[in-house]
Amino acid sequence: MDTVEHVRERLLARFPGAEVTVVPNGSPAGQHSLLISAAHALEIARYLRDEPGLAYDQCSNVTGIDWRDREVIDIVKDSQPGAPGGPPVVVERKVKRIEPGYLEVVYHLYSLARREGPVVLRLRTGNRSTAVSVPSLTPVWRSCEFQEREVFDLFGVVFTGHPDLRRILMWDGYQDHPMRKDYVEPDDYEWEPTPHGDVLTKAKRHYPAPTAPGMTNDE
Amino acid sequence: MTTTSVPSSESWLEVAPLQARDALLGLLPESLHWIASSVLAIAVLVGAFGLMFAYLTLAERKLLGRIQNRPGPNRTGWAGLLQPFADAVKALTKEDIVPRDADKVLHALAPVSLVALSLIGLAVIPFGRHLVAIELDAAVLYFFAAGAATELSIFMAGWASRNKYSLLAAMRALAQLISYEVPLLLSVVPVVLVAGTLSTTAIVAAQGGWAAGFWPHWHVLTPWGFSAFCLFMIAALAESNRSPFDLPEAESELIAGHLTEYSGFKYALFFMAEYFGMAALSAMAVTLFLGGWQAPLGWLEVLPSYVWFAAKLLALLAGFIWIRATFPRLRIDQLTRLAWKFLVPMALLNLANAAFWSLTAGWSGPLQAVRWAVSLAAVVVPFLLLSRSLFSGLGPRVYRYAPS
Amino acid sequence: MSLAFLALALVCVVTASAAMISRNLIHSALLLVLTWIGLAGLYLWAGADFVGFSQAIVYVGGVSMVVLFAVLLTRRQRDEPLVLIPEAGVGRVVAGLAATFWVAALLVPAMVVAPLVQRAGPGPTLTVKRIGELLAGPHLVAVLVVGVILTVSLIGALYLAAPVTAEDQPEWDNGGTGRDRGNQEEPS
Amino acid sequence: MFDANPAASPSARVRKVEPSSFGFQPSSVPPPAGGGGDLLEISLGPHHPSTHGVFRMNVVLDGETVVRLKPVFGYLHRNHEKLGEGTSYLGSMPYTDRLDYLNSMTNNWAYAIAVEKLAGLTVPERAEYVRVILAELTRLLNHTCLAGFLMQDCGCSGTPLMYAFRERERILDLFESLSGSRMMCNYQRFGGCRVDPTPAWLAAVAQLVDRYGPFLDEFEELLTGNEIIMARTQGVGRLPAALAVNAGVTGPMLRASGVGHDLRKVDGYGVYPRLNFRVPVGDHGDVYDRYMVRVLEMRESISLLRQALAALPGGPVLDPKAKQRGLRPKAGEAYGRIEGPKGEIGFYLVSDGTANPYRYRVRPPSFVNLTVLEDLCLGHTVADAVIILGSIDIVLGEVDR
Repeated sequence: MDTVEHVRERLLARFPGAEVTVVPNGSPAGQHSLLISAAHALEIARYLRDEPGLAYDQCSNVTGIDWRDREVIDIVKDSQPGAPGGPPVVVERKVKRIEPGYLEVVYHLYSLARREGPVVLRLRTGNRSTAVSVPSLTPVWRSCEFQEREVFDLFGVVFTGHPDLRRILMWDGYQDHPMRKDYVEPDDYEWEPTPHGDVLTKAKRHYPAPTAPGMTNDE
Repeated sequence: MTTTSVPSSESWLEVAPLQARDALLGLLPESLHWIASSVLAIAVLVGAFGLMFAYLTLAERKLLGRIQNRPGPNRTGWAGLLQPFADAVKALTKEDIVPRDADKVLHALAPVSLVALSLIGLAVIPFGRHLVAIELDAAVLYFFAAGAATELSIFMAGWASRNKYSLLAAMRALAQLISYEVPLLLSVVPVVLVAGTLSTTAIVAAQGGWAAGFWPHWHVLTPWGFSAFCLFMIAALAESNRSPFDLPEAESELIAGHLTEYSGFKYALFFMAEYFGMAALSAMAVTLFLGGWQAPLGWLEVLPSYVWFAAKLLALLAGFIWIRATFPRLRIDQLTRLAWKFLVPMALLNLANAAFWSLTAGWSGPLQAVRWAVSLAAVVVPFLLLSRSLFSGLGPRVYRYAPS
Repeated sequence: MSLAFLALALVCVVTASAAMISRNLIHSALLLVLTWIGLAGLYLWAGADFVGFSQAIVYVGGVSMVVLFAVLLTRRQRDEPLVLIPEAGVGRVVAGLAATFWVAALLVPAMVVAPLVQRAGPGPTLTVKRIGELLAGPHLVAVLVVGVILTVSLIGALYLAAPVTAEDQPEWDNGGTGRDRGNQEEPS
Repeated sequence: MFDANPAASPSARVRKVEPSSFGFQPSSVPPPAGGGGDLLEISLGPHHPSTHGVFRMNVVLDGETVVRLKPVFGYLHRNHEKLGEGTSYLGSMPYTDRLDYLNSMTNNWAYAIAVEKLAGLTVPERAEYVRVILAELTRLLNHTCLAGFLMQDCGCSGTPLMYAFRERERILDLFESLSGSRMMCNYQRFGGCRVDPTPAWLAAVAQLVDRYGPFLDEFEELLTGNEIIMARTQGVGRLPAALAVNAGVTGPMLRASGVGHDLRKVDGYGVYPRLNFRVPVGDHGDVYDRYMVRVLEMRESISLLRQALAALPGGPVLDPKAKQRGLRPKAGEAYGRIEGPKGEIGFYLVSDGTANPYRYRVRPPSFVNLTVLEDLCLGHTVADAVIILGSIDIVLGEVDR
């Protein structure tokens, strides 16, 4: 059984400049994972797949996680000059700090040849709004093709190097990413061009000019 | 129907239709007899086959149901006997939808012409000893000339619908017709060769009598005739677009193929035409190979000839239904390959076989056994060789288990 | 000239003209089929059952399919209107007149020499056997020549329609899965 | 009330993604070399007799040959995973029934395994055996249905399908008498099963197992040696082993390509290591192999059922210490997977210590197996594309989630 630390050592030996950190897992499952930097992700993935001693030839599961911005309260100890002549007084004060959230993509790798696994890889984006791209691992494992499209669709992670990055479950003209934690469900999803009271009232708010045939303003 | 006088030497059942006709015609002035007898013949044909169509749909659904462990339609009338009429009412009252961009004339013309073309072939089939609508010297040619344009109607339906599935179906229908018209006709030629005539009544008459008192002179009971019968039935399946050759309407691939854009009564007309075509080809097969209205044994002639014809016809139709319940569908390339690489060579060889049979008609005694042996070999050997090449590379496989 | 003949002739002429005028190729082809049916009717009217039914089988059942196939396979756009005569130049008119003249020069003498006469009784019925004997006897050479021509044209058609060879095979059909994505090596 | 305009929802306001290749442009299809022929673009589905649900294949045809095929899904998308984040751990159990609605028992089991890993629960031995029995019954059910549907796609007029559904009904009756529902069983619990099967129920299972072998013989006699079936399926839709592994294909489809990978052997979950069974593999990876591997798997399932019924121990079926309602696992994550009838069905759960999972992810086998659909279909005809799709064995409830 490969331990995560063992894999990490091999990766670091091969790619000295890469950042590979172990993310501990607190649950009884104890399946720790490896966080790798976007810069080396593709190389590392290729190495994991092709190195005979590792041979992680199957990427079983790809998924995203949305980690929101968190408000962290740090306790800062300041030393203020105390009473004149006396020792400085240490004052604790709480400092609010926003720890920026990020989107995380998780890959579960297995080795069919060696019957080993899983090795859990994690890739993180810079934040949740502007820096949302990570390298696509589809060139290494075809199984990522649809699953990365799904992560793109539902979380908004942009996979650079993906051959066909389109929405997959939501329709093409859709704008939002429904799996994000701050996703707000639209209230007009049941809009249809029929003159039912509530629906029509809602529809009028959204679509000022009734365009669909059969939609009358007889209420 | 020629107005000959009724022969008196036969059983009353045999001549009952003729007497009924004469009785009806007697109500009319002499000058109208010629047209009245034609109209009567058409009316009887359309009526009988219309009713048969109605109950054939029910029979097909019942039989399919039985084969598939379910009862089939059994709610309308006693044991579902009124089901065809319920279906007809439903089809008639449904909205007739024509796609906006369809070629309206062809779209409407296709089902009508298909029904008409499938029906007119029945005119030359001798349904009984005295029952044939028109007697033609070139009756066999007439039959196939009438049937030749049926796939043209299917093409019209497919093309006029302006639907991509329908268009694909139209292309398939054309390819299928070109492929299967040839073996269909080639498998008929041996019968014409041996019987020496194109008249259906003469062909049936040539199959009368028994060899050694029990072996009917039906064509199907000779080696070449059996082979030709099988080829004819395979080609007939393809001609009438029945499973396993129902590619134009392959429902798992093309939704309903050329029928996709049809609804209501036009759709029902297509169904009617399918059953008429099936019945017409089966009737022709009975006439050409199964001895027409001839009874299998002498003492069985107590039953009138048309009963025997109907029995044989229904048996063949049941065969059509059985095949539909059992076989999967071929692919279009396999369909054409079967036609060109198997049916056509078999039919050509069979023609030579029939010529041999015809030339050796005078052989008797031990030579008769030689004749049978040669003719049988001329069927079996090509069959084995051709079918092996048809299925080369295919076969059951042996599976292994992963080492654990 | 009986009523039947007139009707059949009218069908032939009208459908043939319509086939020429129609701008829809499929309609033209189907009208042409009607013309052939009319011709078969004319043969039947003349008492030539065998030729009439053969005409129907061969032309309506066979040739029409080939024509339709050719139309469907060669036309690039379903709705593209056919431009029949862009402009009537002098050269076209001259060519048309010349063609008319030659056809007339061939047909008129034939019609003069063999005028259409109404037969008193039904025509002689030819049995299949007799036709076979005639074809295999006096007209054997003609049958053979026609056979050779048909065979040659068949071979030519096969050559034209032959599947593409290995080197210009489509890119997606290169034996494996042609897409350049991920690890697609064959199992070793 | 929220601000109603969807464009104004927070995450959308922050960033809009305009990917380059929205939609499918026919003009982007490379014209096949060798000239000739118009290309015909057909949308097979979402309403089509053989797409097994609301699934669409955007197909470009040259004649009848497929030159491009793009699967389009999402018609049944209901954001199952988001629902899972909004309910408690136990509350998601009935939702898993609706994923692959043919195989609710194995979906339940995979989810239960994931939660048991996350919360560190143990399962009584009797429950493990019951789970094996139910999983193998589900496998029989799924493979029988698949074979019937596949033959329907080949053009059989319903006969194999009716035979298959007759047997399916018997298994569904068993499920109903055990769990109260035929398809939406909701039977597994964290740390065991919901109710203890009665001896009468076990006897009924034994009876069904005894008659399943003869049914398979009958079924195979009708289909396996049929020349038309062999001509239609042999050599069609070949999937090379390397591509199958790389594309994450699992289940019978992977084994038909010659890779003997079965999670029952590899992971050895439940009591499978104690039972004796073999893993059939195919050598060609075509549609026929996919069909035959499933038939052979059914025969192994029969033997597994016999062994499990014989070895079924007494005892409880549910660990009394395992908390069902109000389960709050420690913060962390777990990935649990089992060999479902369609392939590896996995659940990936992230807990933040609350009663709801922070992230609830389903790894659906049909969805991942569809990755190779275009590769399999290119160069074949429409008729082949239909049976290739049939041989992949998808259920849209699972693909779209």
